[in-house]
Amino acid sequence: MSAILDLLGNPALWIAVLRIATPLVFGTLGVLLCERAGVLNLGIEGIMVAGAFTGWLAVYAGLPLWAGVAVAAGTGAILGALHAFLTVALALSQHVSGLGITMLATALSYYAYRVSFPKVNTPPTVTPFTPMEFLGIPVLSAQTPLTLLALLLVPAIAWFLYRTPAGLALRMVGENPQAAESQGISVLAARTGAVVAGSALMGVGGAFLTLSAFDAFFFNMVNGRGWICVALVVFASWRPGKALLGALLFAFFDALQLRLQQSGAGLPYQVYLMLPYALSILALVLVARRAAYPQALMKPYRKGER
Amino acid sequence: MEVAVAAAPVLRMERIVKRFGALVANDDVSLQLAPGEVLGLLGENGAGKSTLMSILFGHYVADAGRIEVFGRELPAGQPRAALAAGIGMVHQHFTLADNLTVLENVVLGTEPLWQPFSRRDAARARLLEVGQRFGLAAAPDALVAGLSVGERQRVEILKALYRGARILILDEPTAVLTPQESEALFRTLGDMVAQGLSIVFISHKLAEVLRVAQRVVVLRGGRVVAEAPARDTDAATLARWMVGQDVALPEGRASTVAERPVVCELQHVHAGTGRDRLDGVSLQLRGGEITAIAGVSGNGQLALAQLLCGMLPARAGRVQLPPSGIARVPEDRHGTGVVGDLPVWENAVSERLRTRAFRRGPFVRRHAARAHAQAIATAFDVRGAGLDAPARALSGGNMQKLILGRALLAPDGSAPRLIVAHQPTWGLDVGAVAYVQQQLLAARDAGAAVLLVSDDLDEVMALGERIAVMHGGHLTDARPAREWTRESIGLAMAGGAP
Amino acid sequence: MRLERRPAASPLALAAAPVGAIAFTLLVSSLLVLWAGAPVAPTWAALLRGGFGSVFAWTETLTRATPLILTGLSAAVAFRARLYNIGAEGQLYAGALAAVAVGGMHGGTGFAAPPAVLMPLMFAAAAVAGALLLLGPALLKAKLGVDEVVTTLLLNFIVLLGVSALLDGPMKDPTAMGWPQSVALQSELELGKLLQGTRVHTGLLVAAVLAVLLWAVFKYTVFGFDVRALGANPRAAAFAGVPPLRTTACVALLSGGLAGLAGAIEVAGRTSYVTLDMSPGYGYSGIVIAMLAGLHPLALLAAAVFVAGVLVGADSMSRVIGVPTYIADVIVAASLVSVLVAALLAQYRVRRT
Amino acid sequence: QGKLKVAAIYTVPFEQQWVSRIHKALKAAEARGEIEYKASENVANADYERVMREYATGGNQLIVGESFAVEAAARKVAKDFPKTAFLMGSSGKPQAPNFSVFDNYIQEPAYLSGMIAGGMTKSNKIGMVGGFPIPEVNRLMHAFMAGAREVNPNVQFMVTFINSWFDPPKAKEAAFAMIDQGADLLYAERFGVSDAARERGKLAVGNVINTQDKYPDTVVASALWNMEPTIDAALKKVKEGKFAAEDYGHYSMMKFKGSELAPLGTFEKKVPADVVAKVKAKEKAIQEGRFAVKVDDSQPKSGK
Ligand SMILES: Nc1ncnc2c1ncn2[C@@H]1O[C@H](COP(=O)(O)OP(=O)(O)OP(=O)(O)O)[C@@H](O)[C@H]1O
Ligand SMILES: Nc1ncnc2c1ncn2[C@@H]1O[C@H](COP(=O)(O)OP(=O)(O)OP(=O)(O)O)[C@@H](O)[C@H]1O
Ligand SMILES: [Mg+2]
Ligand SMILES: [Mg+2]
Repeated sequence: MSAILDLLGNPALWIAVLRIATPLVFGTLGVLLCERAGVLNLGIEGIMVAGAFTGWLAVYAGLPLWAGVAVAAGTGAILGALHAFLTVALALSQHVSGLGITMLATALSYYAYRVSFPKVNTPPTVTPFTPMEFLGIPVLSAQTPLTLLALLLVPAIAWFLYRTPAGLALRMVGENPQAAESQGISVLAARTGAVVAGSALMGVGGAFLTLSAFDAFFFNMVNGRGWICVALVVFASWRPGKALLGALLFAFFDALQLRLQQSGAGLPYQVYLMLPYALSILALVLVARRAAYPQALMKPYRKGER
Repeated sequence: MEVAVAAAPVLRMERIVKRFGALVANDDVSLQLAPGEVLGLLGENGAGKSTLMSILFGHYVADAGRIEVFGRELPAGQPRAALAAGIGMVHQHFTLADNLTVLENVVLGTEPLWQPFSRRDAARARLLEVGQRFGLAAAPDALVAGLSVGERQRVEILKALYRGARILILDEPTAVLTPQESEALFRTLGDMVAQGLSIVFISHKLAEVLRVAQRVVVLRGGRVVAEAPARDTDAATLARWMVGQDVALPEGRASTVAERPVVCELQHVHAGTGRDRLDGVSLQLRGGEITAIAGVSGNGQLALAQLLCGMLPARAGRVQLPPSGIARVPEDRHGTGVVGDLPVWENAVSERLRTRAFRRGPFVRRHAARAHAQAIATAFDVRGAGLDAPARALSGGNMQKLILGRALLAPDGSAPRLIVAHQPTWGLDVGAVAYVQQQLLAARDAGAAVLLVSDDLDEVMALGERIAVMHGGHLTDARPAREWTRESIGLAMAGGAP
Repeated sequence: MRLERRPAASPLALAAAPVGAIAFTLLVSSLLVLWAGAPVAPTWAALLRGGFGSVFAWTETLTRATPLILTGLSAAVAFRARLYNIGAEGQLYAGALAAVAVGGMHGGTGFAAPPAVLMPLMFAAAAVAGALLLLGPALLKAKLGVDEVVTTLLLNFIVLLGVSALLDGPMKDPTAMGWPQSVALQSELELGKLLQGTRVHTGLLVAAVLAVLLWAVFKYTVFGFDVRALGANPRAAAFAGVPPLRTTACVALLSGGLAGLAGAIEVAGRTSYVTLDMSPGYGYSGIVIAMLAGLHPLALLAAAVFVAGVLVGADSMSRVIGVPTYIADVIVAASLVSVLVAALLAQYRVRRT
Repeated sequence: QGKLKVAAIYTVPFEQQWVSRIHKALKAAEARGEIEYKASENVANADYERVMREYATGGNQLIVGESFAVEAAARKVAKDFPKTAFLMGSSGKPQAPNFSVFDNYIQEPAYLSGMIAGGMTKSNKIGMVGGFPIPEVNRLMHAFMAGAREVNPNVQFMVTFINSWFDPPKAKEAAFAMIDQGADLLYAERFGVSDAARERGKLAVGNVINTQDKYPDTVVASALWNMEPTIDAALKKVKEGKFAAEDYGHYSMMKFKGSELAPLGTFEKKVPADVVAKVKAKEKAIQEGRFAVKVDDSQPKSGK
């Protein structure tokens, strides 16, 4: 017990939590934007891979780090536009399009990586973002600027959703597209915009992995983080603040299990790795009753059809 | 019988044609609206009224024709352009987001989209002011989910007025309103016209149309078949124009059944939660008799109907129902009555699919089922789509006939013992209303106990032999119709002692 | 831009749709090959030959299609009832492990019973394992409103870690020299090959029969009606007397059971033991295939063979042409999207507003 | 006589440490003009048998791969193509007539690198991050631990598995967690661990590949695996038509230069002389066959 208390009191744990949470925050906010507009985006896993790859490739090719982030966002946006075209403009199944985009983006990234780097023995690297020591704020100054960006995005997106006309339009197309349409809002434009923007965030979340958490691109390195974000959004009841909370909670469990594994309690190590997933389900069950779904989530909207 | 429009029209729709596949929903329709005028637009279910208005508003794009608003050509297919031109539309089906507040529903799209912040306080003030001006109070920060249908209707109208609409289209606004609420709406319409607005008013309630409209236009099969000043016509004429033949609403003839056993009894029943619940309700339903329940919707009627339909358990009290032979007509035909995506024939037998008539072991007796569905379609005149078409393709009237047929026509020919009819004529045209009411009366004469729950006071007074009024989960005693007056019912609906 | 439903699906568009989809797919693959600096000309032939061009190609395609049919059916059943089961991957592993637990040889997990008893027992155990795994999320959804997309998705991670732990622990094959794999099935329990010297096994027939059965269940039974009604409109379904909880539970059991069976059939037909990487995402592909087939069990057979063939063909092509193998997934994804778009355009036309 | 046609099938990408060593050896043979080389990476378990058959029917004379999870299928294919030579990474026995096996028996340099680690740790806490506890990982970890213990009996080990071959951010997090708990030296079985060590100024010991050029200030030593002896031996036998079912495992031993302790490089001066001397002595003993490193394939646990 006291060992656990020691762990909790150690800032190193909280530094790790924030770092692990960062890509999840980007991804979760991205999913949140899409789903608030009524579009499920299972493409996230692949979009994160593509963002991780292109962001890293841009920096490897000599662009500055922030340009790499922008490239990752752009990649996400392009894939998001494809998802929006299929699910919003053509009103195809959001599940299939999402899984298809994950497959496409992942395979395309791997293919492009291999075509660009046909014979490597160890993966090429870039110089990643460095911690913001100059801040002098405990925990935060051990993070890179991308983490700060993620944290700042939370209130920014909350403000956007709840305080701006465009945010209201976005929420409305996710609640009742007919109503939005009859108030002069283009459902096509609003949903497309949300999916593109959300996917751009997912791309940045991927880039965090290659430009901040690590310095090279690897196959499989997103490793299910995208799916976690889809789950976290439900846990967060589609609210940005809770999305941050959810990401931190998941990251906390993850950081904790990495430390508990060495406690040598004799359990199989897999049990520790399960911890974040199992506790996420538990947390979800506890908040489920209050979950307020965007009413039009997963419902395609075709103008002039009923 | 062209009626000249005096001043320059605010709205001119010319030779509008709209096809849905092979069906011509609007066939060369022309229409004008004068400033300060209330135009009544009438027609059977599926006559093309909503389609015409949807074209005006830009939801649909016409295949031919043009629209002019205040002398300017209106671009097709752009609700935004219609809004900008001063058109406000209150849709037949609510277009509100449940999870957002009234204010959010109203201000959507009224501010520049990329403004970095919403001016909520100014908007709230303006909403209150508009509400006051037209006598339409609404709490700006309430969630729409918690509003009654009447309140929702007010919000829908406020949405249009908030934008400063000069032309207001109301597509069956009173279908879901209580008489009191309708009255209030008509007063509001009067205020609007006085302030220079022009209104297109669509309704199936002919008396209402005659009351508020100066001019009526009648559509049938997508064509304009008649146009006349309201003062020159009457309900019978309008009904004839709409349907193409004379329509007589059934009289509330006295029951011919002498013996009236108690078929169903409730004693001090508590059920449901929230707004719509039952708090100690007692009621006796007798064979051969129609008991009508009046009341502002949302006061427990849904709970009562669901209880009798077996969809809601009682928390306390005694419920005695016939063991079989309950015919159920739910309130919401699209949401509860039919499964829209499934074919008509499956919907026609869905309630009885588990009985021996249509099931052999785990299998559906498809031949028997289809034959029965055909029998329902023939007996109840369900028209529009074949047995294999999805039920959603039926118009409201035909869907209602299907549900009624499903409930009343048993495969073994047995008559129902109890009929629970919740808002059975809601949104139907005169012809369909007459048909549905006739069927209920016929079933009663065959000895069934009928519970008619309706918001339509005329219907309640016309059909109910005994009437009870629901308010706040309580039900008054069911007393013979002659002991009630419109006023006393209205008083009871508002919670006063009868 | 907006879509307008065609009065009737245009025969021309219906004919043009697959052609367009194939053309688009070939175009994408050519561009990718060109990018890698390889010759384009032999690409298309190699792709078709690799997937459908020989007996070997066909057997490989059908081998690949077998688990996809089963996970596809799993998704189709669940999605029909609007139970969004994304957990077929985990259910597949659970089923595979259960099959080995019943039918595994040596190492103490196997039962001593004649194959005629053990075989059905093994498949039943697999189906039950998959079914129970989905029952939890289904009940959580029905009772507490917990989103099943999320619970089934997260359960995949948990199950895979659990399988990993079991393969390190009690289920580990002591003779596998430390590698985390389960004991092998008793050889009498392995499914026979349909063609000697190939991998295609009788599991394909089982999958096909199940597809036909499921189609019949949907079409001819009261339960089929219940599922369709519940999926299309739960409120109306309940009003018509469909028991919501029981139907949901049955759907979960059926869907999870099919996915579990997919695992058992993979083990009995192909791998003969469980490893951590035995499924290259069959569970997820099943969803795609089910949707591609419009959730129709018979169309699903064709969809599974199509997807498997494109994958096998593209994979083989990558070796013939000498480009990275990742091209296979790109081509599958591209063909998937183009088929869906083509099918849509056969029913709708695009109009400018 | 033309070039030998060789194909390789890998279940992970070329960059994975293991595969990179095999790939490198075959590429070298290709560069020497001895062979015509084709390879498929990241082949799924379900596709493995097909790819094998495709390569075998494609006229390849030698097929190299890792058949760990697809042992049964791989052996079946070998039976069906008796004329083709198969050289497979496997923990099993060779199978006549044409199925030979190899494995990464580099426990000897791992032991030596462990000795250096034991001598370099100040906190007496060493962290080890692994992917999966498979024999190929376990035996090296055990050898490493044994070596460290020989030099420093007080050393404590922390073991974490991340259940993934490729998740450098996660491996890095696991390593950070160990550093937070006092580890000052890390055994870098996965990509990501050395990066954590460098960021925190801790030491790391490499495995299979030499990464000191990337982390000159933190990677002390590495146990290197050289696949050239194995591959070259197999190529030779195929060329001579003498390929038979054999265990090539010993070609990975130090005696055959199949493995080695990488040069200390930047740490030449930093490792205490007595430790270096002990390592040198042990190296000699191994080469002369006087010392055999115990092969322990069980899953290592945290603790002493
Ligand atoms: N989206 C649509 N798709 C296909 N057909 C449609 C569509 N909307 C309307 N229709 C057709 O147009 C005709 C007119 O429908 P409309 O809704 O305008 O009738 P209405 O006069 O408003 O009826 P009601 O009085 O019941 O509201 C219908 O018969 C229907 O066939
Ligand atoms: N999606 C559709 N596709 C084809 N026809 C449709 C569709 N929706 C409606 N219709 C047609 O529209 C006609 C009228 O439909 P509509 O919904 O306007 O009826 P309604 O009486 O207005 O019903 P409500 O009770 O909703 O007011 C029907 O004849 C039906 O054939
Ligand atoms: Mg209508
Ligand atoms: Mg209408």
